Amino acid sequence: MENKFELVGKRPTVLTESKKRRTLRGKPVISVSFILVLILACSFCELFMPKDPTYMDLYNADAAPNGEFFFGTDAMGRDIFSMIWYGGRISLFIGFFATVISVFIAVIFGSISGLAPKWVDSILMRFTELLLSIPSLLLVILLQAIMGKANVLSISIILGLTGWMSMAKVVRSEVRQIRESEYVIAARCMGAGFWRIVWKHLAPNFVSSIMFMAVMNVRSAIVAESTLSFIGMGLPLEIISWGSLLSLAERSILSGSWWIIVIPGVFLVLTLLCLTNIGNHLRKAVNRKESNL
Amino acid sequence: MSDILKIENLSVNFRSEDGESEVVRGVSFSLKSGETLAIVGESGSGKSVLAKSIMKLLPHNAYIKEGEILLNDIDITSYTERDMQKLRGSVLSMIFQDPMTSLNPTISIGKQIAEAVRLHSPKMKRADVKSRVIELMELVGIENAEERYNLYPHNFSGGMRQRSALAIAIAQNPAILFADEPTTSLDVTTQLQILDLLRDIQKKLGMAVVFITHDLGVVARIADRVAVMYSGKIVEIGTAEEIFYDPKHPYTWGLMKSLPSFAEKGKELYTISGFPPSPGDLPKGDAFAPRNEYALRIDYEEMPPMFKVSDTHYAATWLLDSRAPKVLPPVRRDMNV
Amino acid sequence: MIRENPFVYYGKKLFVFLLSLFILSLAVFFISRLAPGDPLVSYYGDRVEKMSVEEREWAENKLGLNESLPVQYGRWAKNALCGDFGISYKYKMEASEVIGERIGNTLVLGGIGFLLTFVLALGLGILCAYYEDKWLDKLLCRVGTITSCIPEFWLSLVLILIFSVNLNLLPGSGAYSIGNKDDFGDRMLHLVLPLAVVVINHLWYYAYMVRNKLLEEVRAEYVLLGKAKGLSKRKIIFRHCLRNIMPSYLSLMAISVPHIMGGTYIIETVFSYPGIGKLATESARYKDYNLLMLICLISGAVVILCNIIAQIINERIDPRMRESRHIEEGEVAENGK
Amino acid sequence: MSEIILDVRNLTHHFGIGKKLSVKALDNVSFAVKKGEIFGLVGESGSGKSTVARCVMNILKPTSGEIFCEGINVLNPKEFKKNKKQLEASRQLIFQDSASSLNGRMTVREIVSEPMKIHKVKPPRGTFDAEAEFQLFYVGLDKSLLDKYPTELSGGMRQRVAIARALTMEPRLLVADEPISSLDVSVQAQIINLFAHLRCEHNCSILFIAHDLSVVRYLCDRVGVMCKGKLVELAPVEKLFASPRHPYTKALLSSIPIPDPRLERERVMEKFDYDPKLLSGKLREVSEEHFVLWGDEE
Repeated sequence: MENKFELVGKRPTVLTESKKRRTLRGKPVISVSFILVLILACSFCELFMPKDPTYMDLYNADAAPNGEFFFGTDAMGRDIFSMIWYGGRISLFIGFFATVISVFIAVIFGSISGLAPKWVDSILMRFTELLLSIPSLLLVILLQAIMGKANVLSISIILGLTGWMSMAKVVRSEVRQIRESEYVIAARCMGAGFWRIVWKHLAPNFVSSIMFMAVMNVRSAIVAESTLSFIGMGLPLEIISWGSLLSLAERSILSGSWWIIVIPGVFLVLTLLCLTNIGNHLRKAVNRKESNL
Repeated sequence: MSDILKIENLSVNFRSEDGESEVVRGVSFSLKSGETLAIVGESGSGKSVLAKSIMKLLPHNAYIKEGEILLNDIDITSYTERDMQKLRGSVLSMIFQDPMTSLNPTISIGKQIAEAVRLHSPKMKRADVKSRVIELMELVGIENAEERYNLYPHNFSGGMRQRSALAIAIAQNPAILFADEPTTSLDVTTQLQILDLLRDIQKKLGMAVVFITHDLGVVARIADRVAVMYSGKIVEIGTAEEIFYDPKHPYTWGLMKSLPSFAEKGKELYTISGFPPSPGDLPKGDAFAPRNEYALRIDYEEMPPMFKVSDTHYAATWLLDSRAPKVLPPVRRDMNV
Repeated sequence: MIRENPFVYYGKKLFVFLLSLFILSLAVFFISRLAPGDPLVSYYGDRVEKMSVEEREWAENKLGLNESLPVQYGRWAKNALCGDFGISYKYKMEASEVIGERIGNTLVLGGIGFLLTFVLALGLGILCAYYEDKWLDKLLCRVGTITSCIPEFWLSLVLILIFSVNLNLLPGSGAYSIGNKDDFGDRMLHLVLPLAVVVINHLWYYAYMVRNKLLEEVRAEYVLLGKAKGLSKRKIIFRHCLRNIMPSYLSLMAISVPHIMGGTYIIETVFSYPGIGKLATESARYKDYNLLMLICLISGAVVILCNIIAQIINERIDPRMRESRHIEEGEVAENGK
Repeated sequence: MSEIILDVRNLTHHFGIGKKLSVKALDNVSFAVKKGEIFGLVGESGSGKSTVARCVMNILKPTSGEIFCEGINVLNPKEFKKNKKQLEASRQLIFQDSASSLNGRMTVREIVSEPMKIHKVKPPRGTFDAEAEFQLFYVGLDKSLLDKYPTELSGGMRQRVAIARALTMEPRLLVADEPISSLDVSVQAQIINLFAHLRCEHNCSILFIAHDLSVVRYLCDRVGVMCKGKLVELAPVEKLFASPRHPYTKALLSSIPIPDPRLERERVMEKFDYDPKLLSGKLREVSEEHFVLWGDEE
């Protein structure tokens, strides 16, 4: 038997691999799958739509949900089930396209503001704050009124043009923060050029906060489109989107056709909810520290 | 002197997504009234958690797994938050590392001290409270206390803030003060002033101090007794003289030897190789063994118990077992100064 | 730095306010006029299409639309300074009168909604922060997230459908029943649903903000010191944390006035509530220039005013922001020891 | 006298706060670092020692003064531009907080090989990977760390990665801004040894900025003591510790805690009153290579 009390000295520590397993726990699985299914269904709606969503079947106007019209028909006899998928396409498209425009403007504007000397920065920031303090819907309505009759593209552009401000502020503060961080100073000392710093250091570090803002932007663009169309300042009735679909709802209140209000609305709210969930998940966990209370 | 605080086999665990981690493991010690116990250890050794677990200031993901906390022979381990509120401030008190963040930035210093004064004697008159606050401020060495009553923490320098925090902590004449690295973020000259102030106040009020630090120089100045912690365990405890002049644990040896103040210029500094283990993934046996030059085979298999060296001096190393080979302590005390 | 003379300080703010209004009026004036569309339509309706060239000229001349834009602006500005904002083409009466009739309604709806939202949000936020990660907090967060995802127009529709059409409990449109213009109770009844929408729509956004700010605050170290001196959880939240977030909450309140205002415009449309929200969309659509200008100016004035108030709150109320002369003094005194 | 690698002359820097006020962060600081020596710069927080480092590295532009790095005036824009590439390779900076000086989204491999990629240097050991591996080995880290991210490492490991990154360019001057003050005692010792090693084997000069005097005493050859933006005393380390002249240095030295209870408890701290008089005047040589800031009237 070996001596238990033999002097054996130290042993090199072997770094154990961290045991973190990638799990889906805590990730917004349901939300992501809902959005994916919705996108797929909307893109390929022709494959399963029972009716032509634009066809006005006046004999069956205002029909309650039944075997033929799963979600009923609206006041003009259009099949709501088909319209939801068909219109979802436009709503989602506007949401995403407006966001692309916003992100584009926000990243450029924010980066310029973040990298520019102090006085330029403060002028640019005052400007965004000014825009930000105008109720965005009012701004959209104004622009829309000025641009005249709306179509999908014009509405996306308007929403894109009015939705970039808060994102630009985030980009700007991220850029400032990263720019003054020690690892960027270190890279500059090493002689890294401007583009290398942007590409290797700035971009990877602010992508996560942009993602959160972008998802939230999709959400608010969808809301804005539906609200605009609803009050009659957005898409006209013949271009089917969730908003224009709902714009008939006011009339249906009187006739008691609840399905025209509730069914498209539920889809809208579910979509927004899923987007919010995804967004919240993307947001950096700020409160990781434990409470002192 | 009697023990006013006795800790028996205290263990504190933290829950996290990756599982449990044992941050304090079976710690026992006692504290006599009026004495200063220094707890020394590296970051992550659990020294700060130990103090917070006695104060019951642990975050929600931490819990006392086992053990007893006896305050004046009364078991307070299972005390509720409400019971603890009565003890905190009046019997147990604490100051923290960063005086910048440990004071509320939007309330004036005077009011923050007054709040502590009024807390346990709510019927005190306004004027009395104020005079008591000013008395306290003068006690901790804030000059022109009356003028400074209405200043905010950001008007103060680091040393002054720590003095204010100390005034809050001693407002109720607590029996025990926990000082969690109170001088670490201060400059050396200020550090010394605060240490001396702490010692003066301790003498005046007769309170016991548990001083948590990683700086052996500070320990030498302030401590009556020293406990050395490693990976959540007290590996050696004894009077300051015993720890500094006759350390028994290889980790204490390592700490002493790696101090540049003891090193000879030009010679390589002694180092403890490797890094401390993470509390969620402790090795079997003695947690220090993999970094220990003097590790015995048994160290890798069994955790060493506390061996008694003298009535006051205990160390947790198998080297003190009668079967172990005799090792000469590598710390030579004649090297310094 | 020494604090500015209050007269200079507020004078500067007033100047900024007036300057912003001027720029705003310029911008709205030129943008609206450069946009395509025929303002005569709103005055003469469909008759415009049948007008001859001479008739058109005469009409434009009468409304002052034939002159160059700077001249038109100059005239408008001169009249506006005397309190004459021109006539509304659509309603064929003084624009200020058209607005005067309706602004009261908007103020009642927006004002009560605003106050309710912020009071409730504060309460809800505190509740959530107090019970962080307990079931109540989790429940409120879930419900809150859902409510914040419901577009206000759809919420209005659903509420009308339920309470007005199906249950027939509350009126679903207008500000009062016909013939009951001066009946206070009737007006209140008409307010219930629109108010509910205003509050439900904005509540969670602000409550969540309060919750997060409080949670951040609760993680500050001074909370530990507060606990260590014996404060209860409630006292720490109300006396310390809440106090620290109040300045930012107040300034947030000020900045959000326009957003709540923007929301009421939609709600007014759905509930056919006679406020200026409906007017705004109409006037923009029909190029009712004078009315549009006035609405934009009023909204803009509110926006700018709120921003300035927010700035003042930030600069003056929070002691951390207030410039202090004492830093140097404190530093010197400390170092002089 | 041996060759001088870094020569700082009359460096003055003012930080503006507000429109009218400005604070003298550095006031007429001059010193020189010789080839192959470790020059310590000590002082309390706010003494301006980090500002010196940042000026030397061209991160901050000082209000006035000159800095010569291997004979190149780095504050002269023309000269700096001409020698930029060379300077960037031969001067390297090590920060206090390695957590923030390493990009959290790069692996150790990328971090260590970044300087070589920037300067398009052909790695001396063949590939970038081999070079990174070698540098890690040199600073005492295992190559298994190559694919880890900085957040997965402990403070001591990160600081070594930062040093390894600096070493890839084989610098002749290393500016270390409080490189060990955020580390634990046992890890501190490892890094101190590493610095001593660098000097011996690479003949690297080090500007070592610290507030811990016992470390400076062990590691450095010459020391400059800074107080409120002024260099108050400059001497070889033994001389400074044996016979400090300036009252501030005396106070500072007397406040180092000694890890020995019997000595430490008896020790009384020297008082130093901030007297503007004591912080004015010129550096004068009191004995060989020992300079003290001395008021004019004395």
